[in-house]
Amino acid sequence: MVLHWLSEACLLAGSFLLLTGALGFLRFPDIYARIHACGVTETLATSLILVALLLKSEAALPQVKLLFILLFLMFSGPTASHALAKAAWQGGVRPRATRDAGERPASPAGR
Amino acid sequence: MDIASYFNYWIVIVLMMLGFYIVIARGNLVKKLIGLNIFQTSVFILYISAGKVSDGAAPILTEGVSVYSNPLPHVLILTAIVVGIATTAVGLALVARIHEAYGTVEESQILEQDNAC
Amino acid sequence: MLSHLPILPVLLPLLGAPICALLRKPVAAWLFACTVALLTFAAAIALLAQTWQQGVLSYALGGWAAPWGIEYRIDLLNGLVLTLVSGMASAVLLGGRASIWRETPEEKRSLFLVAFLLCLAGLQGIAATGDAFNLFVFLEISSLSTYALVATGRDRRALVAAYNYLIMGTIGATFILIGIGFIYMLTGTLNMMDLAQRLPALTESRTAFAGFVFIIVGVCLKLALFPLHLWLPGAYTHASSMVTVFLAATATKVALYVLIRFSFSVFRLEFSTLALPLETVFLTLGIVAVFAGSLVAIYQPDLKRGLAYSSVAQIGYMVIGVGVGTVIGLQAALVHLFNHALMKGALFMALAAVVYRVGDGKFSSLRGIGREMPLTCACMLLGGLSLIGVPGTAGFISKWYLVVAVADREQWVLVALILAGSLLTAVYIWRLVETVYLGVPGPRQVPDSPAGRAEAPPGLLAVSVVLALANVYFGFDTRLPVEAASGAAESLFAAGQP
Amino acid sequence: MELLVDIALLSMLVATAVSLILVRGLVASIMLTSIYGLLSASFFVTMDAVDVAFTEAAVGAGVSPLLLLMTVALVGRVEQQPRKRHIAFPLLLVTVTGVLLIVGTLDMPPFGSADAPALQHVAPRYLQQSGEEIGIPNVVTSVLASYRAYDTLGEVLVIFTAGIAVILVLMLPGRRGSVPDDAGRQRPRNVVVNVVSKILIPFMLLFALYVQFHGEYGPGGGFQAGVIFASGIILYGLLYGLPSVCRVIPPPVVEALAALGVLLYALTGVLALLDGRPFLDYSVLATDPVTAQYLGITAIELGVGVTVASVIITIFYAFAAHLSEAQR
Amino acid sequence: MLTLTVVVILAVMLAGLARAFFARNVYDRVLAANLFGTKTVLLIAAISYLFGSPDFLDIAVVYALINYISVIGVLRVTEMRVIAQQEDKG
Repeated sequence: MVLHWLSEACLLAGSFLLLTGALGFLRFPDIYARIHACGVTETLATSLILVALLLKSEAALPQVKLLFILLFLMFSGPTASHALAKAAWQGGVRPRATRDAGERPASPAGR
Repeated sequence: MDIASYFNYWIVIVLMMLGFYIVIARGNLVKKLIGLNIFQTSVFILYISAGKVSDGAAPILTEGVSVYSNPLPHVLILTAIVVGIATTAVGLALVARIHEAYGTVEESQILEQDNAC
Repeated sequence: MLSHLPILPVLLPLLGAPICALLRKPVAAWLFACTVALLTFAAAIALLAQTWQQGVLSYALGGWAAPWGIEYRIDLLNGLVLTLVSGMASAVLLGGRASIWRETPEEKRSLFLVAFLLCLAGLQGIAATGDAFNLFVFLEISSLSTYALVATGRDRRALVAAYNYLIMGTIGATFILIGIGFIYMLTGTLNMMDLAQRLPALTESRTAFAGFVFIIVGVCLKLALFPLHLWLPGAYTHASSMVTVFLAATATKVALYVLIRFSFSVFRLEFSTLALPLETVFLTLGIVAVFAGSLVAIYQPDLKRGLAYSSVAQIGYMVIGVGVGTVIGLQAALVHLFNHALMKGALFMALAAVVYRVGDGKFSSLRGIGREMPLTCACMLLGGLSLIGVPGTAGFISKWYLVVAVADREQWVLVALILAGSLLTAVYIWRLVETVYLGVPGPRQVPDSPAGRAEAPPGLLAVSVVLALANVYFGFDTRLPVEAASGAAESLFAAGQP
Repeated sequence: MELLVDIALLSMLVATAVSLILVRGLVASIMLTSIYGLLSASFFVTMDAVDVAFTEAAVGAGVSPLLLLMTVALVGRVEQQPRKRHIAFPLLLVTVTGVLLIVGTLDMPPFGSADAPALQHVAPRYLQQSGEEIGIPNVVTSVLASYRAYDTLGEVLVIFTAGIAVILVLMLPGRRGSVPDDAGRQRPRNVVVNVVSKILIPFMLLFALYVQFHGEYGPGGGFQAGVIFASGIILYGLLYGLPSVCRVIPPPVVEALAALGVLLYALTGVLALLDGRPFLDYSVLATDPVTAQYLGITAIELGVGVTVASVIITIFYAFAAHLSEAQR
Repeated sequence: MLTLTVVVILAVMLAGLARAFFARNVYDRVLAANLFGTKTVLLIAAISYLFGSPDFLDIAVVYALINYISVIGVLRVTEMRVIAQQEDKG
């Protein structure tokens, strides 16, 4: 019973975080902020939801698979965000705060 | 007849036609292949929808389940997916070579170059 | 082993291709590919003989009975097509080495042969299978390898031709897939015999109608029937010579086989409400194809391209035979299927020999070549005469049967049109003769031999001569194609009897 | 709930397809294609087609966008504004085809009906008897690898053909199978990505093996395993460059493996021929029919896996070699 | 609650799709596709519990793998292109 409510709570929290992440993803002004919004909330939200599912399951094999997904996402999510930010930087995209002239970069790689 | 039960199919047909349109209306060789991809994937969706049985389970035999979806379309579409990616790969290889030979992948410019000589 | 004969014509090239890929030396790969093709040919002949004696042979792959497993069902028609395809493949491989070696860079040769064997396996698989979906799979094997083969042509336009072929071919294959999906959803089976038993109850079904239309349109794309022929001239013109010989002699023939199989065996056209409109469509498109193809062929500056358009026209004749919708009509279509493979085989083979010496197939480079390569040009001439339908050649036989079939339906206008079409053929063949024999050789660079051009290399020449003589032989001894075709046509119709 | 997910996925599919028509620029199109692949795979999940979803995820969202991207890296990402394209003819063609398709659906059995003809004739045998005849729970694998094993042989041959075709088309002059030299430029290294990927790659390969040998019980099988395995290798190649991955797995070896996979499959079938049974009849492999089926299926699935992995790696090599050539 | 989660995930996927369409540069699109991918993993995992068929989890694993590989792949390839373009310019 406790497990059930715990898992429900995780789901709720995870869903809420997902929504905030999406909001940031849609509304934030430049790519780095958006990566931040997605990357950070996403890792936590994903973990929460997967943990919730983990609590729901009884058999061993699904649990192992969920654990595998969880670990994988915890590794790959931040790495992907990092790689993306770095690639964007190398591609010549600059944060908005440092330049007033919008987010269109001068580099040809911008689009 | 029951319109609602066919609605699913019609959406898929719309998808197919969108893909088909990209294939025949676009002049960029890569985009044509993308359209072909969409077209084929939509055909797969049609097949798979037709194999679905309401309240059926995935066709993996389990104790206590008696209604399964039709496995045969799944088998056929597995093969068709493989055929699709094979075609895409060969098409892309051709596009890469065409770009080397003509310097462009736009149909109209290739035609121009061919007519010029 | 005899009971496994139905699978052998497909299995041999299918096994041969990966083994050939392991052979690195082009010569070894070529010897191996020749062996495989000849064995396949032998198996196909044995199979044809067996079907002749025993009638339909059924072979359950994997040991699973028909509607659950995949079945090979070989009747005379399958046997004829299998023999034709493997025979042409052997001819091309045996005779074409010089040409392949000339037109393909060293490192590509063995892979070229692998792709060739794969194409053979695909075509044989289409011609042998009794399962609608299996047909689609093998269709894709043959198509993919054909795209690669066409792309190996020397000109960069070969790449574009291969790409266009790929797009149109894939649309065609997807249409076939949609059609098979519709009829599967209606009947629950993919086996052709099983479909044939279940479809007559569904003639009123709009789904069956749509399924049939999609299959037919898809096959016609592969067949290059007139408005859907756009890929063919480019692919034939820019592919390397041996690929053109093989494609012209087999690929469209196999597509025609599929058309006949679906229209008569699976859908049993004569019982469905579709029969009438479809006959009209086939007859109209056939006639338009004959005239459009021939007229365009007359004005081509390049012989290879001209012959490619002539193929469009000849496909028109075959489709007319199908559209007549009687046993004799179907027989005429099948006879022409066989004979046309011989004519185009001979013509393109001789042309390949000329291209080997001259460098290209433009009329301007062919002037006066008849004096330098008399034997090759004689072969070309024989092939051309057969294409026109001069008495004493194989082409005459197929035209004769076609005219008889159409006359039998008392469609005299059509008879007149077919004969007029032959006249057009005569025009572009005459242009060939005029250039080759009467033209004055212009100043041109000789690619290889400084002492003027001699005959083609022995392999190419021998195969050209054999194919050209086959055109004459089958013009007199018509038993093989005519009896096989009539047997096949009758069994196609007999199978339709309720 | 099922309906809601259905509708949501379908409408997103339509939205993606429409965006694909509107959007110009190839990278954007590829991203949308990848999303389309993911969506359709999710849709397959809701339609109970687990194996298909598995494959579509690996192919539609993985391999095919990757190949598209590599091509775009070669040919440039600009899609030109058409100068004067006649839209009328394509529209007409599409409309006619669409109408024909809709006519075709009119007499189709309604969506989800359990008494559709397709479920009455051939399929019931698979569902009811494959448990005893083949002895494995995944019916899709049973049909794929035993009842219709010949189709699957054709499928492997298609993949093999694609490999041959791509090498034939993309082969750089005079360089069949040679390992590209190290002269390529030093790529900017990304330490974090490299380290994390290095940790993850072994798990990917392990998971590929799990999928390969678990295909009889759950979703998966040779094809999916091959794709995942190849993806692991491709990831390595992307991170450490073509020369280093070619040192680990030389191109000639991969090409030979592709052929050997096909041969493994076909020769499993030929074994039956030698014993006088029909091609691909597994019953010669063991006295007990169920064991024989199990052996046969394992063998051919292995053949499929080897061929698929090798061909995809080969195709990757071919494209990557062109890319490094183009950058030189 | 699981239902709610599925709805939220679908909504977020929609947002990702919109972003992928309206994005101004490549990286935004990659980000959107990445977001979409991870959400699909979650969706499949959630659906597998909602529909009660744990076999679906295998697919979620594959999605996770493939998603990571595609992001790295896209970035690598765009990087190559960037290098090439910079060289063209000078």
